[in-house]
Amino acid sequence: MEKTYIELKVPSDVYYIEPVRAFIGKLSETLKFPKKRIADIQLTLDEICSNAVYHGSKCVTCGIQLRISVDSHALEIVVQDKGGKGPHDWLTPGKLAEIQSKRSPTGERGHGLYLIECLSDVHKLQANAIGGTDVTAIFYRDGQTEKG
Amino acid sequence: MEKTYIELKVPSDVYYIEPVRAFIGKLSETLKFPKKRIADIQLTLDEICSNAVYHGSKCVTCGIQLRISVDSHALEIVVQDKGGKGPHDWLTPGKLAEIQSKRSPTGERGHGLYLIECLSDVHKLQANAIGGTDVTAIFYRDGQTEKG
Amino acid sequence: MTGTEFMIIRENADIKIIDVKTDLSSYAASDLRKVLEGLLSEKVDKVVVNFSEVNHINSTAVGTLVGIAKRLRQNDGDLKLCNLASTLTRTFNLIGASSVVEIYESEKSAIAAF
Amino acid sequence: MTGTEFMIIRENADIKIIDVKTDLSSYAASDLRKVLEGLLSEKVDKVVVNFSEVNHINSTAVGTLVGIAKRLRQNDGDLKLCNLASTLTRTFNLIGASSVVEIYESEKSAIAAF
Ligand SMILES: Nc1ncnc2c1ncn2[C@@H]1O[C@H](COP(=O)(O)OP(=O)(O)O)[C@@H](O)[C@H]1O
Ligand SMILES: Nc1ncnc2c1ncn2[C@@H]1O[C@H](COP(=O)(O)OP(=O)(O)O)[C@@H](O)[C@H]1O
Repeated sequence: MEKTYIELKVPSDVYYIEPVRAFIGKLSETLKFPKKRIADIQLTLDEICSNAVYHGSKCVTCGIQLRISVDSHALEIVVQDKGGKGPHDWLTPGKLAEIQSKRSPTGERGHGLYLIECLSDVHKLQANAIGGTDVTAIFYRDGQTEKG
Repeated sequence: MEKTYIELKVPSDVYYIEPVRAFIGKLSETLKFPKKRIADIQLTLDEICSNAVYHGSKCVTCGIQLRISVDSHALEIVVQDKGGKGPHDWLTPGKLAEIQSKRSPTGERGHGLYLIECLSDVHKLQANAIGGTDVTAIFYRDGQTEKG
Repeated sequence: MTGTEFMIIRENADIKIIDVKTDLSSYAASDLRKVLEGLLSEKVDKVVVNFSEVNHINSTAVGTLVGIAKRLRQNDGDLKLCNLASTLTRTFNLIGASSVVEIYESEKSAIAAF
Repeated sequence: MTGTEFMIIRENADIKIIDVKTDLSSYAASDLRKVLEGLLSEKVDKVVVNFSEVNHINSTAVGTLVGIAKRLRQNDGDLKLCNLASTLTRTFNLIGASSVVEIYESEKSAIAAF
Protein backbone atom coordinates (compact mmCIF):
# COMPACT_ATOMS: atom_id res chain seq x y z
CA MET A 1 0.00 0.00 0.00
CA GLU A 2 1.43 3.34 -1.07
CA LYS A 3 1.35 6.13 1.45
CA THR A 4 -1.89 8.11 1.25
CA TYR A 5 -2.63 11.46 2.82
CA ILE A 6 -5.69 12.99 4.44
CA GLU A 7 -6.03 16.58 5.61
CA LEU A 8 -8.63 17.96 7.97
CA LYS A 9 -9.00 21.53 9.26
CA VAL A 10 -11.54 22.34 11.95
CA PRO A 11 -12.20 25.45 14.05
CA SER A 12 -10.49 25.60 17.46
CA ASP A 13 -13.55 24.47 19.36
CA VAL A 14 -14.08 21.25 21.30
CA TYR A 15 -17.46 21.09 19.53
CA TYR A 16 -15.67 19.53 16.52
CA ILE A 17 -13.68 16.87 18.37
CA GLU A 18 -16.49 14.28 18.30
CA PRO A 19 -16.75 14.37 14.47
CA VAL A 20 -12.95 14.10 14.23
CA ARG A 21 -13.02 11.14 16.62
CA ALA A 22 -15.74 9.49 14.52
CA PHE A 23 -13.63 9.99 11.38
CA ILE A 24 -10.49 8.41 12.83
CA GLY A 25 -12.57 5.63 14.40
CA LYS A 26 -14.06 4.60 11.08
CA LEU A 27 -10.72 5.00 9.29
CA SER A 28 -9.00 2.77 11.88
CA GLU A 29 -11.80 0.23 11.51
CA THR A 30 -11.35 0.23 7.72
CA LEU A 31 -7.61 -0.25 8.29
CA LYS A 32 -8.53 -3.32 10.39
CA PHE A 33 -7.07 -2.17 13.69
CA PRO A 34 -8.44 -4.30 16.55
CA LYS A 35 -11.39 -2.78 18.45
CA LYS A 36 -9.38 -2.03 21.57
CA ARG A 37 -6.67 -0.33 19.57
CA ILE A 38 -9.28 1.79 17.78
CA ALA A 39 -10.37 3.08 21.20
CA ASP A 40 -6.72 3.96 21.95
CA ILE A 41 -6.35 5.84 18.67
CA GLN A 42 -9.58 7.74 19.28
CA LEU A 43 -8.62 8.69 22.83
CA THR A 44 -5.13 9.79 21.77
CA LEU A 45 -6.58 12.01 19.05
CA ASP A 46 -9.18 13.40 21.46
CA GLU A 47 -6.41 14.36 23.93
CA ILE A 48 -4.20 15.92 21.24
CA CYS A 49 -7.08 17.92 19.76
CA SER A 50 -8.36 19.00 23.19
CA ASN A 51 -4.87 20.35 23.96
CA ALA A 52 -4.64 22.07 20.57
CA VAL A 53 -7.98 23.79 21.28
CA TYR A 54 -7.45 24.62 24.98
CA HIS A 55 -3.73 25.40 25.03
CA GLY A 56 -2.73 25.88 21.37
CA SER A 57 -5.30 28.32 20.00
CA LYS A 58 -5.81 32.04 20.56
CA CYS A 59 -9.29 32.05 18.98
CA VAL A 60 -11.91 29.74 17.51
CA THR A 61 -11.20 30.76 13.92
CA CYS A 62 -7.46 30.07 14.34
CA GLY A 63 -8.28 26.44 13.73
CA ILE A 64 -6.37 23.21 14.09
CA GLN A 65 -5.09 21.13 11.22
CA LEU A 66 -4.76 17.36 11.11
CA ARG A 67 -2.56 15.54 8.64
CA ILE A 68 -3.16 11.83 8.60
CA SER A 69 -1.03 9.46 6.57
CA VAL A 70 -1.49 5.78 6.08
CA ASP A 71 0.75 3.12 4.62
CA SER A 72 1.01 -0.63 5.11
CA HIS A 73 3.03 -0.17 8.30
CA ALA A 74 1.40 2.62 10.22
CA LEU A 75 -1.25 5.23 10.76
CA GLU A 76 0.41 8.57 11.48
CA ILE A 77 -1.46 11.59 12.79
CA VAL A 78 0.00 15.09 13.07
CA VAL A 79 -2.07 17.79 14.75
CA GLN A 80 -0.86 21.32 14.17
CA ASP A 81 -1.96 24.33 16.17
CA LYS A 82 -0.96 27.99 15.86
CA GLY A 83 -0.13 28.55 19.51
CA GLY A 84 -2.22 29.75 22.40
CA LYS A 85 -2.04 32.62 24.86
CA GLY A 86 0.40 30.79 27.17
CA PRO A 87 4.21 30.85 26.95
CA HIS A 88 5.72 29.69 23.66
CA ASP A 89 8.49 27.71 25.28
CA TRP A 90 6.41 24.99 26.91
CA LEU A 91 8.23 22.32 24.93
CA THR A 92 11.63 22.61 26.63
CA PRO A 93 12.78 19.38 28.31
CA GLY A 94 12.64 21.21 31.65
CA LYS A 95 9.01 22.29 31.25
CA LEU A 96 7.97 18.86 30.02
CA ALA A 97 9.71 17.19 32.96
CA GLU A 98 7.91 19.61 35.27
CA ILE A 99 4.53 18.77 33.67
CA GLN A 100 5.32 15.07 34.08
CA SER A 101 6.46 15.31 37.67
CA LYS A 102 3.38 17.31 38.68
CA ARG A 103 0.98 14.67 37.38
CA SER A 104 -0.96 12.92 40.13
CA PRO A 105 -3.81 10.39 39.96
CA THR A 106 -5.78 12.67 42.27
CA GLY A 107 -5.22 15.69 40.01
CA GLU A 108 -8.06 17.03 37.92
CA ARG A 109 -5.79 18.04 35.04
CA GLY A 110 -2.52 17.13 33.45
CA HIS A 111 -3.29 13.60 32.25
CA GLY A 112 -3.53 14.28 28.52
CA LEU A 113 0.14 14.16 27.52
CA TYR A 114 0.58 11.08 29.71
CA LEU A 115 -2.25 9.24 27.93
CA ILE A 116 -0.85 10.24 24.52
CA GLU A 117 2.48 8.72 25.58
CA CYS A 118 0.87 5.55 26.99
CA LEU A 119 -1.42 4.86 24.07
CA SER A 120 0.58 5.68 20.93
CA ASP A 121 3.44 3.57 19.61
CA VAL A 122 5.49 6.70 18.92
CA HIS A 123 4.74 10.30 19.82
CA LYS A 124 6.53 13.58 19.22
CA LEU A 125 5.95 17.16 20.37
CA GLN A 126 7.59 19.82 18.22
CA ALA A 127 7.41 23.59 18.05
CA ASN A 128 6.32 24.51 14.55
CA ALA A 129 7.16 27.49 12.33
CA ILE A 130 3.81 29.21 12.90
CA GLY A 131 4.21 29.74 16.63
CA GLY A 132 2.38 26.63 17.75
CA THR A 133 2.92 22.93 18.30
CA ASP A 134 2.93 19.89 16.02
CA VAL A 135 1.97 16.78 17.93
CA THR A 136 2.62 13.49 16.14
CA ALA A 137 1.22 10.10 17.14
CA ILE A 138 2.03 6.90 15.26
CA PHE A 139 0.15 3.60 15.52
CA TYR A 140 1.70 0.51 13.94
CA ARG A 141 -0.55 -1.73 11.90
CA ASP A 142 1.24 -5.04 12.46
CA GLY A 143 -1.03 -5.98 15.35
CA GLN A 144 2.01 -6.83 17.50
CA THR A 145 1.83 -3.62 19.40
CA GLU A 146 -1.22 -3.69 21.63
CA LYS A 147 -0.18 -1.66 24.63
CA GLY A 148 -1.39 -1.02 28.12
CA MET B 1 -23.68 31.36 15.57
CA GLU B 2 -21.03 32.77 13.27
CA LYS B 3 -20.23 30.82 10.15
CA THR B 4 -17.50 28.25 10.78
CA TYR B 5 -15.52 26.33 8.19
CA ILE B 6 -14.19 22.81 7.98
CA GLU B 7 -11.95 21.41 5.25
CA LEU B 8 -11.28 17.80 4.47
CA LYS B 9 -9.10 16.32 1.71
CA VAL B 10 -9.09 12.58 1.09
CA PRO B 11 -7.61 10.42 -1.68
CA SER B 12 -9.92 9.56 -4.60
CA ASP B 13 -10.78 6.14 -3.30
CA VAL B 14 -14.14 4.85 -2.04
CA TYR B 15 -12.15 3.38 0.87
CA TYR B 16 -12.33 6.82 2.55
CA ILE B 17 -16.05 7.47 2.14
CA GLU B 18 -17.05 5.63 5.31
CA PRO B 19 -14.82 7.82 7.53
CA VAL B 20 -16.19 10.94 5.78
CA ARG B 21 -19.73 9.69 6.35
CA ALA B 22 -18.95 9.08 10.03
CA PHE B 23 -17.58 12.63 10.32
CA ILE B 24 -20.63 14.30 8.80
CA GLY B 25 -22.93 12.02 10.80
CA LYS B 26 -21.42 13.05 14.13
CA LEU B 27 -21.27 16.71 13.05
CA SER B 28 -24.96 16.65 12.08
CA GLU B 29 -25.77 15.00 15.40
CA THR B 30 -23.87 17.73 17.27
CA LEU B 31 -25.82 20.30 15.23
CA LYS B 32 -29.00 18.58 16.48
CA PHE B 33 -30.41 17.51 13.12
CA PRO B 34 -33.13 14.88 13.62
CA LYS B 35 -31.99 11.24 13.21
CA LYS B 36 -33.79 10.75 9.89
CA ARG B 37 -32.30 13.93 8.47
CA ILE B 38 -28.82 12.81 9.56
CA ALA B 39 -29.30 9.68 7.44
CA ASP B 40 -30.27 11.93 4.49
CA ILE B 41 -27.17 14.08 4.93
CA GLN B 42 -24.95 11.02 5.15
CA LEU B 43 -26.47 9.42 2.06
CA THR B 44 -26.22 12.64 0.05
CA LEU B 45 -22.56 13.01 0.95
CA ASP B 46 -21.91 9.35 0.15
CA GLU B 47 -23.45 9.82 -3.32
CA ILE B 48 -21.54 13.05 -4.02
CA CYS B 49 -18.23 11.56 -2.89
CA SER B 50 -18.82 8.30 -4.78
CA ASN B 51 -19.37 10.35 -7.96
CA ALA B 52 -16.28 12.48 -7.28
CA VAL B 53 -14.23 9.29 -6.94
CA TYR B 54 -15.76 7.27 -9.80
CA HIS B 55 -16.44 10.02 -12.36
CA GLY B 56 -14.43 13.04 -11.15
CA SER B 57 -10.94 11.66 -10.55
CA LYS B 58 -8.21 10.53 -12.93
CA CYS B 59 -6.18 8.84 -10.16
CA VAL B 60 -6.28 7.99 -6.45
CA THR B 61 -3.79 10.70 -5.50
CA CYS B 62 -5.81 13.38 -7.32
CA GLY B 63 -8.00 13.53 -4.25
CA ILE B 64 -11.31 15.11 -3.46
CA GLN B 65 -11.80 18.13 -1.25
CA LEU B 66 -14.75 18.85 1.01
CA ARG B 67 -15.55 22.30 2.34
CA ILE B 68 -18.19 22.25 5.03
CA SER B 69 -19.63 25.41 6.48
CA VAL B 70 -22.05 25.77 9.34
CA ASP B 71 -24.06 28.70 10.61
CA SER B 72 -27.30 28.97 12.55
CA HIS B 73 -29.36 28.48 9.39
CA ALA B 74 -27.70 25.71 7.46
CA LEU B 75 -25.08 23.07 6.94
CA GLU B 76 -23.47 23.52 3.53
CA ILE B 77 -21.22 20.94 1.92
CA VAL B 78 -19.17 21.53 -1.24
CA VAL B 79 -17.30 18.59 -2.75
CA GLN B 80 -14.68 19.50 -5.31
CA ASP B 81 -13.07 17.08 -7.71
CA LYS B 82 -10.43 17.64 -10.38
CA GLY B 83 -12.25 15.94 -13.22
CA GLY B 84 -12.20 12.37 -14.45
CA LYS B 85 -11.39 10.65 -17.71
CA GLY B 86 -14.87 11.26 -19.16
CA PRO B 87 -16.01 14.30 -21.18
CA HIS B 88 -15.65 17.67 -19.41
CA ASP B 89 -18.96 18.99 -20.59
CA TRP B 90 -21.24 16.66 -18.64
CA LEU B 91 -22.81 19.60 -16.85
CA THR B 92 -24.66 21.11 -19.83
CA PRO B 93 -28.46 21.29 -19.36
CA GLY B 94 -28.80 18.89 -22.28
CA LYS B 95 -26.54 16.23 -20.78
CA LEU B 96 -28.15 16.57 -17.35
CA ALA B 97 -31.62 16.22 -18.89
CA GLU B 98 -30.41 13.12 -20.72
CA ILE B 99 -29.05 11.62 -17.47
CA GLN B 100 -32.38 12.36 -15.78
CA SER B 101 -34.53 10.94 -18.55
CA LYS B 102 -32.49 7.73 -18.70
CA ARG B 103 -32.99 6.99 -15.01
CA SER B 104 -35.20 3.96 -14.40
CA PRO B 105 -36.09 2.14 -11.16
CA THR B 106 -34.91 -1.08 -12.81
CA GLY B 107 -31.57 0.45 -13.74
CA GLU B 108 -28.43 -0.55 -11.90
CA ARG B 109 -26.87 2.89 -12.16
CA GLY B 110 -27.80 6.52 -12.49
CA HIS B 111 -29.60 7.06 -9.16
CA GLY B 112 -26.96 9.15 -7.40
CA LEU B 113 -27.77 12.62 -8.75
CA TYR B 114 -31.47 11.90 -8.28
CA LEU B 115 -30.96 11.04 -4.59
CA ILE B 116 -28.82 14.16 -4.09
CA GLU B 117 -31.69 16.21 -5.52
CA CYS B 118 -34.36 14.44 -3.44
CA LEU B 119 -32.52 14.58 -0.13
CA SER B 120 -30.87 18.00 0.01
CA ASP B 121 -32.74 21.27 0.53
CA VAL B 122 -30.66 22.95 -2.18
CA HIS B 123 -28.12 21.42 -4.53
CA LYS B 124 -25.87 22.80 -7.23
CA LEU B 125 -23.57 21.27 -9.82
CA GLN B 126 -20.90 23.60 -11.18
CA ALA B 127 -17.85 23.17 -13.38
CA ASN B 128 -14.86 24.44 -11.42
CA ALA B 129 -11.66 26.17 -12.53
CA ILE B 130 -9.52 23.05 -12.11
CA GLY B 131 -11.27 20.95 -14.73
CA GLY B 132 -13.65 19.18 -12.40
CA THR B 133 -16.96 19.63 -10.66
CA ASP B 134 -18.07 21.40 -7.48
CA VAL B 135 -21.19 19.78 -6.07
CA THR B 136 -22.95 21.77 -3.35
CA ALA B 137 -25.63 20.42 -1.01
CA ILE B 138 -27.35 22.57 1.61
CA PHE B 139 -29.40 21.30 4.57
CA TYR B 140 -31.43 23.82 6.56
CA ARG B 141 -31.30 23.61 10.32
CA ASP B 142 -34.75 25.02 11.09
CA GLY B 143 -36.31 21.55 11.26
CA GLN B 144 -39.13 22.70 8.96
CA THR B 145 -37.64 20.99 5.97
CA GLU B 146 -37.87 17.23 6.42
CA LYS B 147 -38.26 15.90 2.91
CA GLY B 148 -39.30 12.69 1.25
CA MET C 1 -20.91 -20.89 7.03
CA THR C 2 -18.91 -19.25 4.28
CA GLY C 3 -18.56 -15.75 2.84
CA THR C 4 -16.32 -12.92 4.01
CA GLU C 5 -15.81 -11.18 7.33
CA PHE C 6 -18.71 -8.81 6.64
CA MET C 7 -20.93 -11.04 4.49
CA ILE C 8 -21.75 -14.33 6.20
CA ILE C 9 -23.44 -16.95 4.03
CA ARG C 10 -25.82 -19.42 5.68
CA GLU C 11 -28.18 -21.91 4.05
CA ASN C 12 -31.75 -23.06 4.52
CA ALA C 13 -32.60 -25.98 2.17
CA ASP C 14 -31.80 -24.66 -1.34
CA ILE C 15 -31.84 -21.02 -0.24
CA LYS C 16 -28.67 -19.10 0.57
CA ILE C 17 -28.97 -16.38 3.20
CA ILE C 18 -26.44 -13.56 3.40
CA ASP C 19 -26.03 -11.65 6.68
CA VAL C 20 -24.56 -8.28 5.81
CA LYS C 21 -22.53 -7.03 8.77
CA THR C 22 -21.38 -3.66 7.45
CA ASP C 23 -22.90 -0.45 6.16
CA LEU C 24 -23.11 -0.42 2.39
CA SER C 25 -21.22 2.52 0.91
CA SER C 26 -19.44 2.06 -2.41
CA TYR C 27 -16.50 0.19 -0.86
CA ALA C 28 -18.61 -2.51 0.79
CA ALA C 29 -20.99 -2.54 -2.20
CA SER C 30 -18.25 -4.05 -4.32
CA ASP C 31 -17.73 -6.79 -1.70
CA LEU C 32 -21.45 -7.49 -1.79
CA ARG C 33 -21.33 -7.73 -5.58
CA LYS C 34 -18.44 -10.22 -5.39
CA VAL C 35 -20.26 -12.42 -2.88
CA LEU C 36 -23.49 -12.40 -4.93
CA GLU C 37 -21.66 -13.07 -8.19
CA GLY C 38 -19.89 -15.95 -6.44
CA LEU C 39 -23.29 -17.46 -5.64
CA LEU C 40 -24.46 -16.94 -9.23
CA SER C 41 -21.39 -18.75 -10.54
CA GLU C 42 -22.15 -21.65 -8.17
CA LYS C 43 -25.59 -21.91 -9.81
CA VAL C 44 -27.36 -20.83 -6.65
CA ASP C 45 -30.63 -19.19 -7.66
CA LYS C 46 -32.53 -18.48 -4.44
CA VAL C 47 -30.93 -15.83 -2.26
CA VAL C 48 -32.11 -13.88 0.78
CA VAL C 49 -30.11 -10.89 2.04
CA ASN C 50 -30.65 -10.07 5.74
CA PHE C 51 -30.05 -6.38 6.50
CA SER C 52 -30.63 -6.45 10.26
CA GLU C 53 -27.14 -5.11 10.98
CA VAL C 54 -27.07 -2.50 8.20
CA ASN C 55 -27.68 1.19 8.92
CA HIS C 56 -26.87 2.69 5.53
CA ILE C 57 -27.07 1.78 1.87
CA ASN C 58 -26.18 3.89 -1.15
CA SER C 59 -27.38 3.82 -4.74
CA THR C 60 -24.44 1.71 -5.92
CA ALA C 61 -25.39 -1.06 -3.49
CA VAL C 62 -29.10 -0.79 -4.35
CA GLY C 63 -28.19 -1.01 -8.05
CA THR C 64 -26.07 -4.09 -7.39
CA LEU C 65 -29.03 -5.82 -5.70
CA VAL C 66 -31.37 -4.85 -8.56
CA GLY C 67 -28.92 -6.24 -11.12
CA ILE C 68 -28.44 -9.52 -9.27
CA ALA C 69 -32.21 -9.95 -8.77
CA LYS C 70 -32.75 -9.62 -12.52
CA ARG C 71 -30.06 -12.20 -13.27
CA LEU C 72 -31.43 -14.67 -10.69
CA ARG C 73 -34.91 -14.35 -12.19
CA GLN C 74 -33.52 -15.34 -15.57
CA ASN C 75 -32.62 -18.65 -13.88
CA ASP C 76 -36.12 -18.91 -12.35
CA GLY C 77 -34.66 -17.90 -9.01
CA ASP C 78 -34.96 -14.66 -7.09
CA LEU C 79 -33.32 -12.32 -4.58
CA LYS C 80 -35.38 -11.30 -1.56
CA LEU C 81 -34.42 -8.77 1.09
CA CYS C 82 -35.41 -8.70 4.75
CA ASN C 83 -35.05 -6.78 8.03
CA LEU C 84 -34.46 -3.37 6.49
CA ALA C 85 -34.29 -0.35 8.81
CA SER C 86 -36.69 2.42 7.81
CA THR C 87 -33.90 4.62 6.43
CA LEU C 88 -32.93 1.79 4.09
CA THR C 89 -36.50 1.18 2.92
CA ARG C 90 -36.74 4.90 2.24
CA THR C 91 -33.70 4.76 -0.05
CA PHE C 92 -35.18 1.79 -1.96
CA ASN C 93 -38.49 3.68 -2.23
CA LEU C 94 -36.91 6.91 -3.48
CA ILE C 95 -34.99 5.06 -6.18
CA GLY C 96 -38.08 3.00 -7.01
CA ALA C 97 -36.21 -0.24 -6.43
CA SER C 98 -38.79 -1.57 -3.96
CA SER C 99 -41.03 -2.23 -6.96
CA VAL C 100 -38.25 -4.29 -8.53
CA VAL C 101 -36.76 -6.22 -5.59
CA GLU C 102 -39.01 -7.88 -3.01
CA ILE C 103 -38.60 -6.62 0.55
CA TYR C 104 -39.88 -8.63 3.57
CA GLU C 105 -40.30 -7.83 7.26
CA SER C 106 -38.52 -10.94 8.47
CA GLU C 107 -36.18 -13.64 7.22
CA LYS C 108 -38.92 -16.18 7.84
CA SER C 109 -41.37 -14.45 5.51
CA ALA C 110 -38.67 -13.90 2.87
CA ILE C 111 -37.90 -17.64 2.86
CA ALA C 112 -41.59 -18.59 2.90
CA ALA C 113 -42.16 -16.41 -0.18
CA PHE C 114 -40.02 -18.63 -2.45
CA MET D 1 -36.48 13.06 36.14
CA THR D 2 -34.44 16.19 35.55
CA GLY D 3 -31.08 16.98 33.96
CA THR D 4 -30.28 17.67 30.30
CA GLU D 5 -30.94 15.78 27.09
CA PHE D 6 -27.76 13.73 27.55
CA MET D 7 -27.57 13.61 31.35
CA ILE D 8 -30.73 12.26 32.93
CA ILE D 9 -31.00 12.61 36.70
CA ARG D 10 -32.99 10.01 38.62
CA GLU D 11 -33.20 9.48 42.37
CA ASN D 12 -33.15 6.55 44.79
CA ALA D 13 -33.82 7.70 48.38
CA ASP D 14 -31.17 10.38 49.08
CA ILE D 15 -28.95 9.27 46.19
CA LYS D 16 -29.00 10.99 42.81
CA ILE D 17 -28.24 8.81 39.79
CA ILE D 18 -27.04 10.32 36.54
CA ASP D 19 -27.48 8.38 33.31
CA VAL D 20 -24.92 9.70 30.85
CA LYS D 21 -26.25 9.27 27.32
CA THR D 22 -23.34 10.61 25.30
CA ASP D 23 -19.65 9.91 24.82
CA LEU D 24 -17.51 12.12 27.01
CA SER D 25 -15.09 14.18 24.96
CA SER D 26 -14.23 17.70 26.14
CA TYR D 27 -17.51 19.17 24.85
CA ALA D 28 -19.77 16.81 26.78
CA ALA D 29 -17.37 16.86 29.75
CA SER D 30 -18.31 20.47 30.39
CA ASP D 31 -22.02 19.51 30.38
CA LEU D 32 -21.24 16.79 32.90
CA ARG D 33 -19.41 19.31 35.09
CA LYS D 34 -22.41 21.67 34.98
CA VAL D 35 -24.84 18.91 35.95
CA LEU D 36 -22.62 17.72 38.82
CA GLU D 37 -21.99 21.26 40.09
CA GLY D 38 -25.74 21.82 39.94
CA LEU D 39 -26.20 18.88 42.31
CA LEU D 40 -23.45 20.18 44.62
CA SER D 41 -25.17 23.56 44.80
CA GLU D 42 -28.43 21.79 45.72
CA LYS D 43 -26.58 20.20 48.66
CA VAL D 44 -26.86 16.73 47.19
CA ASP D 45 -23.93 14.68 48.49
CA LYS D 46 -24.50 11.12 47.29
CA VAL D 47 -24.18 10.69 43.54
CA VAL D 48 -23.94 7.65 41.26
CA VAL D 49 -23.00 8.07 37.60
CA ASN D 50 -24.19 5.24 35.33
CA PHE D 51 -21.97 4.83 32.24
CA SER D 52 -23.86 2.01 30.51
CA GLU D 53 -24.41 4.11 27.39
CA VAL D 54 -20.92 5.63 27.23
CA ASN D 55 -18.27 4.32 24.85
CA HIS D 56 -15.56 6.92 25.34
CA ILE D 57 -14.19 9.15 28.08
CA ASN D 58 -11.24 11.52 27.94
CA SER D 59 -8.93 12.87 30.63
CA THR D 60 -10.91 16.10 31.02
CA ALA D 61 -14.04 14.14 31.93
CA VAL D 62 -12.11 11.79 34.25
CA GLY D 63 -10.58 14.85 35.95
CA THR D 64 -14.02 16.39 36.38
CA LEU D 65 -15.27 13.25 38.13
CA VAL D 66 -12.19 13.12 40.38
CA GLY D 67 -12.69 16.77 41.35
CA ILE D 68 -16.38 16.35 42.13
CA ALA D 69 -15.71 13.17 44.14
CA LYS D 70 -13.24 15.08 46.32
CA ARG D 71 -15.73 17.90 46.92
CA LEU D 72 -18.56 15.49 47.77
CA ARG D 73 -16.32 13.73 50.30
CA GLN D 74 -15.70 17.02 52.05
CA ASN D 75 -19.47 17.02 52.70
CA ASP D 76 -19.32 13.39 53.90
CA GLY D 77 -20.86 12.30 50.62
CA ASP D 78 -19.31 10.50 47.66
CA LEU D 79 -19.42 9.93 43.93
CA LYS D 80 -19.58 6.33 42.72
CA LEU D 81 -19.41 5.14 39.12
CA CYS D 82 -20.99 2.05 37.60
CA ASN D 83 -21.44 0.06 34.37
CA LEU D 84 -18.17 1.12 32.75
CA ALA D 85 -17.16 -0.52 29.46
CA SER D 86 -13.67 -2.06 29.57
CA THR D 87 -12.18 0.73 27.44
CA LEU D 88 -13.42 3.25 30.01
CA THR D 89 -12.05 1.30 32.97
CA ARG D 90 -8.73 1.16 31.14
CA THR D 91 -8.62 4.96 30.85
CA PHE D 92 -9.37 5.33 34.58
CA ASN D 93 -6.65 2.76 35.35
CA LEU D 94 -4.02 4.40 33.15
CA ILE D 95 -4.63 7.78 34.77
CA GLY D 96 -4.72 6.16 38.21
CA ALA D 97 -8.16 7.58 38.91
CA SER D 98 -9.65 4.18 39.77
CA SER D 99 -7.78 4.42 43.07
CA VAL D 100 -9.46 7.77 43.74
CA VAL D 101 -13.03 7.26 42.50
CA GLU D 102 -14.95 4.10 43.35
CA ILE D 103 -16.04 2.03 40.35
CA TYR D 104 -18.78 -0.65 40.63
CA GLU D 105 -20.02 -3.39 38.30
CA SER D 106 -23.68 -2.44 38.63
CA GLU D 107 -25.86 0.43 39.74
CA LYS D 108 -27.23 -1.79 42.50
CA SER D 109 -23.81 -2.39 44.03
CA ALA D 110 -22.87 1.30 43.68
CA ILE D 111 -26.00 2.28 45.60
CA ALA D 112 -25.51 -0.47 48.18
CA ALA D 113 -21.98 0.80 48.84
CA PHE D 114 -23.17 4.10 50.34
N1 LIG E 1 -0.83 22.04 22.03
C1 LIG E 1 -0.35 22.64 23.14
N2 LIG E 1 0.04 23.93 23.10
C2 LIG E 1 0.54 24.54 24.22
N3 LIG E 1 0.66 23.93 25.41
C3 LIG E 1 0.29 22.64 25.52
C4 LIG E 1 -0.23 21.93 24.40
N4 LIG E 1 -0.51 20.66 24.80
C5 LIG E 1 -0.19 20.61 26.11
N5 LIG E 1 0.30 21.80 26.55
C6 LIG E 1 0.79 22.12 27.92
O1 LIG E 1 1.03 20.92 28.62
C7 LIG E 1 0.23 20.87 29.82
C8 LIG E 1 -0.19 19.46 30.12
O2 LIG E 1 -1.11 19.01 29.14
P1 LIG E 1 -2.00 17.74 29.44
O3 LIG E 1 -1.13 16.68 30.00
O4 LIG E 1 -2.74 17.40 28.22
O5 LIG E 1 -3.00 18.17 30.61
P2 LIG E 1 -4.09 19.34 30.69
O6 LIG E 1 -4.48 19.70 29.30
O7 LIG E 1 -5.20 18.72 31.49
O8 LIG E 1 -3.42 20.47 31.42
C9 LIG E 1 -0.93 21.83 29.56
O9 LIG E 1 -1.48 22.32 30.75
C10 LIG E 1 -0.25 22.90 28.72
O10 LIG E 1 0.42 23.81 29.53
N1 LIG F 1 -18.38 14.48 -10.13
C1 LIG F 1 -18.69 14.09 -11.40
N2 LIG F 1 -17.81 14.28 -12.40
C2 LIG F 1 -18.10 13.89 -13.67
N3 LIG F 1 -19.26 13.29 -14.01
C3 LIG F 1 -20.17 13.07 -13.07
C4 LIG F 1 -19.96 13.46 -11.69
N4 LIG F 1 -21.07 13.13 -11.00
C5 LIG F 1 -21.91 12.56 -11.86
N5 LIG F 1 -21.40 12.52 -13.12
C6 LIG F 1 -22.05 12.00 -14.35
O1 LIG F 1 -23.43 11.87 -14.09
C7 LIG F 1 -23.85 10.52 -14.32
C8 LIG F 1 -24.97 10.16 -13.36
O2 LIG F 1 -24.47 10.11 -12.04
P1 LIG F 1 -25.32 9.36 -10.94
O3 LIG F 1 -26.71 9.81 -11.05
O4 LIG F 1 -24.65 9.61 -9.63
O5 LIG F 1 -25.27 7.83 -11.30
P2 LIG F 1 -24.05 6.81 -11.49
O6 LIG F 1 -22.88 7.35 -10.73
O7 LIG F 1 -24.58 5.52 -10.94
O8 LIG F 1 -23.79 6.75 -12.97
C9 LIG F 1 -22.58 9.69 -14.14
O9 LIG F 1 -22.66 8.47 -14.80
C10 LIG F 1 -21.54 10.63 -14.71
O10 LIG F 1 -21.50 10.54 -16.11
